[in-house]
Amino acid sequence: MDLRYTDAEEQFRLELRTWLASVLPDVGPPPARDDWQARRDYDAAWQRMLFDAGYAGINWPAEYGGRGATPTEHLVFLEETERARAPYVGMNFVGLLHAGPTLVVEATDAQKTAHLPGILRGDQIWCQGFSEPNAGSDLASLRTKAVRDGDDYVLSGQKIWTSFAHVADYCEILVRTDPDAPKHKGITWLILPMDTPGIDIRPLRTMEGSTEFAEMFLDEVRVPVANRVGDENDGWRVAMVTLSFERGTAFVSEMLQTLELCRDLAELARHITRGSATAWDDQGLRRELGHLAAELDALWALTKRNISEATRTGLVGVGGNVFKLAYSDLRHRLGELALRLLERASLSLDDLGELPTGRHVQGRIHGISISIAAGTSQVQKNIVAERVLGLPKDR
Amino acid sequence: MDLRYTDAEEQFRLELRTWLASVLPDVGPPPARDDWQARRDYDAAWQRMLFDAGYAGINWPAEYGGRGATPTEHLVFLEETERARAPYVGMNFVGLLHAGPTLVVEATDAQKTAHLPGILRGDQIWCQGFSEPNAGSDLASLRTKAVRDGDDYVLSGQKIWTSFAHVADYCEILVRTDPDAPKHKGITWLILPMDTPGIDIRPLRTMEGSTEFAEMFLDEVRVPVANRVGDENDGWRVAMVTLSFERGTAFVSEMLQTLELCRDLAELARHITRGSATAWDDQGLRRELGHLAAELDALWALTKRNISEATRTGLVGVGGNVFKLAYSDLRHRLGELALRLLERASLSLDDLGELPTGRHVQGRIHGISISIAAGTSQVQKNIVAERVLGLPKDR
Amino acid sequence: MDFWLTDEQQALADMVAAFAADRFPPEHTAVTEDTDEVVNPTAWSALGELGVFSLTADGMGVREAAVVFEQLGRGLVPGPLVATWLAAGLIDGAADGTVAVTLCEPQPDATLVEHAAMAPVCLVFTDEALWSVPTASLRPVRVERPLDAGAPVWQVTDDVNPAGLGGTQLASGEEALTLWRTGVVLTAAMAAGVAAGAGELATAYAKEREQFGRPIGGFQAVKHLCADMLVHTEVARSAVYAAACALDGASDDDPGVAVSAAKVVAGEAALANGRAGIQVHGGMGFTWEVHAQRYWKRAVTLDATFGTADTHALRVADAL
Amino acid sequence: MDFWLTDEQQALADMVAAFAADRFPPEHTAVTEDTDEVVNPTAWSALGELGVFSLTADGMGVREAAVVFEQLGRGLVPGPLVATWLAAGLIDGAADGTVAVTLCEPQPDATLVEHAAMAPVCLVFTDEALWSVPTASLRPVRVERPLDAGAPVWQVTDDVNPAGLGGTQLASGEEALTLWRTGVVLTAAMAAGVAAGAGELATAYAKEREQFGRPIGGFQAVKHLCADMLVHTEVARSAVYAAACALDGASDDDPGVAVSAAKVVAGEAALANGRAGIQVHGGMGFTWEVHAQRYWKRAVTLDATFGTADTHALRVADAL
Repeated sequence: MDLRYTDAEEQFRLELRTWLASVLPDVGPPPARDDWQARRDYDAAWQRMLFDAGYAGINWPAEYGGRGATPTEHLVFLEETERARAPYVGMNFVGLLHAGPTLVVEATDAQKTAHLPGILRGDQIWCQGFSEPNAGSDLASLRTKAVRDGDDYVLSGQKIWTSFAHVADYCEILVRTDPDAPKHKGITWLILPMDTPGIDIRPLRTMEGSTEFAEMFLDEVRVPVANRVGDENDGWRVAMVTLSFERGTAFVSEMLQTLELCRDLAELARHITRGSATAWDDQGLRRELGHLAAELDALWALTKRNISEATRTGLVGVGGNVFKLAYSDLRHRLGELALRLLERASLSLDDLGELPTGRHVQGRIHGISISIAAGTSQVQKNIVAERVLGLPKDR
Repeated sequence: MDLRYTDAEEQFRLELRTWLASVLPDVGPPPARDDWQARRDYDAAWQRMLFDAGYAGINWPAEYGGRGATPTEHLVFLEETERARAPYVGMNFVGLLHAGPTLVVEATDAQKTAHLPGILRGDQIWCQGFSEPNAGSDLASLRTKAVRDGDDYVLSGQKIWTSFAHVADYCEILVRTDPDAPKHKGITWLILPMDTPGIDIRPLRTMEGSTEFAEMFLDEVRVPVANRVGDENDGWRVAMVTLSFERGTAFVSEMLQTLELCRDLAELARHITRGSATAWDDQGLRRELGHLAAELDALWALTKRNISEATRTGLVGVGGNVFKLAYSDLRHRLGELALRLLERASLSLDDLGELPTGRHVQGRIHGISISIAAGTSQVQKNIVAERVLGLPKDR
Repeated sequence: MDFWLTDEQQALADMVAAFAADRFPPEHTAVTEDTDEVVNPTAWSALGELGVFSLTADGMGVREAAVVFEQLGRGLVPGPLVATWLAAGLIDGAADGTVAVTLCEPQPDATLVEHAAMAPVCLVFTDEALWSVPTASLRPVRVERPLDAGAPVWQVTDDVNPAGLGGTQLASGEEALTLWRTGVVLTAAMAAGVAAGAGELATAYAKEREQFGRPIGGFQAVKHLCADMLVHTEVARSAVYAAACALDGASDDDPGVAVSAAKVVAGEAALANGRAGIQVHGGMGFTWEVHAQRYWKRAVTLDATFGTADTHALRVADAL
Repeated sequence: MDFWLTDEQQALADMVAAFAADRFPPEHTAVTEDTDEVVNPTAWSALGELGVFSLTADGMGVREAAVVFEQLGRGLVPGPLVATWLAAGLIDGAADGTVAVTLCEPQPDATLVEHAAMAPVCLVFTDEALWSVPTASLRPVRVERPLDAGAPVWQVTDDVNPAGLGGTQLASGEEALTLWRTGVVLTAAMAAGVAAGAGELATAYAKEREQFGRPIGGFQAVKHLCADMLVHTEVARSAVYAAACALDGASDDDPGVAVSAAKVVAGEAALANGRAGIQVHGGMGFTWEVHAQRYWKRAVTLDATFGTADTHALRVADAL
């Protein structure tokens, strides 16, 4: 049990830090949030730089062009890029962290050749077509149908929460190929080229007012059978493969940002006026923030425990679901505290002069999304209770 | 919508207050907690005084010897007796508030004559034999069996949470008379004389360390069929009758005590040392107590709304379950705050010199019992969701 | 004692609820909230014609106003409703809905005024008195992205000195204090209504939305969220009505404590239910088009108006 | 980095768990807790023989001690364990279990010393140093009804001035500070263990207890209580291990912040799980004979030792 990094890990950190220091001055600021093409170009350029320096696909196996780094090196990579304020993975997220890893394990050689290098270089942007309006927590109940017609599947249906759909090249999509089979048994995983006719993308506005996400409507969209990954009707298993690729690092960037958000909140409290003093002079508020900061420290430790477990066993056990539940709850409370601290200033999503309200109010809303996205906390608790504790299943 | 009392109500209050002032000086302090016979005598004597003054069975119909008071007068009665620190209902609780009201509605004339006057005068002490170790939240699954043998039922089984069983004269008991019927349909309500052979009473120690409650073991206990109230196998309905007798006043004494507990906590905070000041100088602690006090005020208002509804309609609607859920949660948080305030002094159930730790630590434990007794909060939420909101039943 | 809505009060509640559903249906306000004209003058006039702002002139009290504002909150009706109500009888045109009046509560770090564009007059409470100032005199600057699209805000960066801004003193002393307390309790009433509305929407959705082959309301986790929402609502409502009674003299409670308690409890209820309502809706609750999130946002707005739950909790504590 | 128990650490945990289950089974300690001799000298010696108090002498660090004390908490092992551990090497007989050592933390309103009858020596931390005093010199008076029968307390009403009470200074400066921090983290480790034990007991009960025709663990409300308990436990455990690493120099974290964070998180976890464990047990959870309530009581005791969660939270905040 040792939280110190090994010499090899420190060496990796040093090299990465040196490289980041050398290249980041030439990387400009990110484009405006709603300039999709500029964002794509920006994210792709950064991915290309990572690729050229040998940092692309940090956790991908070396034989597929990745770096084959250990989970701890992945953690170091995320720490250093965050610390240096390097660009985020951005639009490369689905390709690098979800679709790509699935292809690595499940795709044919032809499919791998067609996509893996492009993802690593930043040439191919992917999006995800899993959720549907009526298949959220119960993803396996998805209804987008794919009917075999010669060498094609013909897709019709509706997907939701498809981020970057406007500019993506490919979509990893789950479709129903056998409507009569039990729900988990009739699903197929396909590679959908986004320039196929019949795809209609509509921006999906969230409660933040942003349109990062989209709805995707499919009307008789033809996808070659050759684009199928895994067997027909075996798509549920294929989709789950990625989970084994995620080795405790999924929330590292989130955590680093939240640790900073917490420190910023303390800084903000030191400046906000309360009567004749500052909010920081309010012992109760300080104590509440201290409770949250303590839990954040604990979650950061849990993250490292999860990564250490993954290093030993290849998989994260209990800790993954535990982390998400605890983290959702913590972000909720941190967000509540931020609004209480801001009082009336919390009515603005923009900064108000020198008050960094935007960051904290948007952070509050982000906290809400965390307890919903990728399985509501209610569904997560069921998973922990049933799979980890062995309590009876819902019926 | 008016929270002021009418002239008639104020007149009732004045008369009661005058009477209390005249008699209480002659009422001694309550006996030691574990002197059961002395407690019985004390509670019976007070009940007799109430009876002689016309205040016994305040909410019972006049035709059965009660005062037939309105729910609001009942509230006034509870306010004034609490204010004057009159004795509590104590051992007369089951008879006056549960078994008696059931007899009023369901019993034969002979049964009424045999019991109602005695309950009102304090001559008959009753206990309750409903819960069993394996029938808690799911009371209807009770298993204590009663087999018909001539003019008797022969009872065998085990009851739990039977308070005052040691000194009670009668027990209102639910037994299973038809083991083959659906669980709600095979239960019968009986009057069990506590001097019947075959009853074994064992004290049940609670987490407070007290033995207010008992377990009651029944081994071939013979109860005359004439002691049956209502039809055979109709006992579940009979047991539910009391609910319609309770018209919003069930928690009035509790609430009054909690309001006082909250004020005492503020007083305590003003005296507890924290650094160079008192705990009251800690704005955060004050704010937390203020939140709880605000909710307590709201619950006191809700109590009055429930009583007003009962006055209009004869029944309390949504408000009854709502009250219990909110009150349990509030007592939980108030108790937590008390322990945080007391810090290390919370390790004592006794007062520590001038520190009234006993009251607050015991109050914390009482708070735990409230969220469990008479239906856990989990069961209460199901009731609210299903019966009030119309959500689907558990399955 | 009869702490229950009279038939007249119930009829008033029903009338306002029906009006809100008819004139400010959520689908409609969701659209207007996206424009510069969140509340159009016609709709505002209709509120005036309904008598929302002239209850006092019509012989009604704070209790009736609380009943009305609870329904306005429940219906997510936008606009500077409480300030205009307070201004009725003091500012020409407020009572009949021809002039909208807003409120400025100066704060050290950021002073935000709601609905500045539609309200030519602005109320300012000082320690001693109630003033009105021309809204324009505050030189309000529109905040581009307000949290609550139904309550757009403008920032005021100058010191707010009503006398120096050509303001008029409308009331002072006890009268001003009572008006402020009335503002507190009507804001709390709206919050109680928001709590109710969020709970009703979530409960309806829980009955209809199916996942895992059955309505999500059949799962205890969702069921208990809905039950909690009802609990919060009923507790909040009780506190609001009690405070309204205290302001109407129909109670022996201290009005100062009662209104603060109501603001605490109703504010927390609205925030909790707003949040829980989004959770019950799952991913859909995070979308703009589902109204769940609007209740939470309105809850934040109401909590930040006429004193937050935290500040009122301290007032309650000080009375212990 | 390898933040996972080594095989040796895991073996140590298993050994202590087995020992606790064997020598201090809950059924047994429940009985001894009702007597004046909560921990008999033989059992205490056995702890010493096991090496619980002599880990440092045996070349082990705070990490191993944390692993051991987590299991002692999980097994509800009674006695002044942490103080005796700290005294090992400083007080003769502490390391081998022949002398029990307790702790006195003077507080302005009520100073309570645990297990005063069995511990002839008492540690006192002052701002600058660690002292030992004869327990008798404190003139402790037994509290008739302690909250936690497994941690009986004695009240000390005199001023506690170690030098004036014939005390001996055992350590000062950095050394004393490190000992105090170790006391904090081992108390936190016990709390994490209490959180674990409460969760395990409740989960086992939820699988076995039937109501409404099926195990109560099949109801989401109970299921989610159990899931929450696991979450609290794992988070607490992580914080405790991280703090132990910091004290052992096996981390770059600030040890002061790390131990305070651990005390906050583990203390809250134990209290929450203790409480939830009673709730899962329903009415039976409120009885003396069901062990659920003992976890909660022990959680209260541990929170009140070496600084409450609230006081440590302020320390964490001050480092922000």
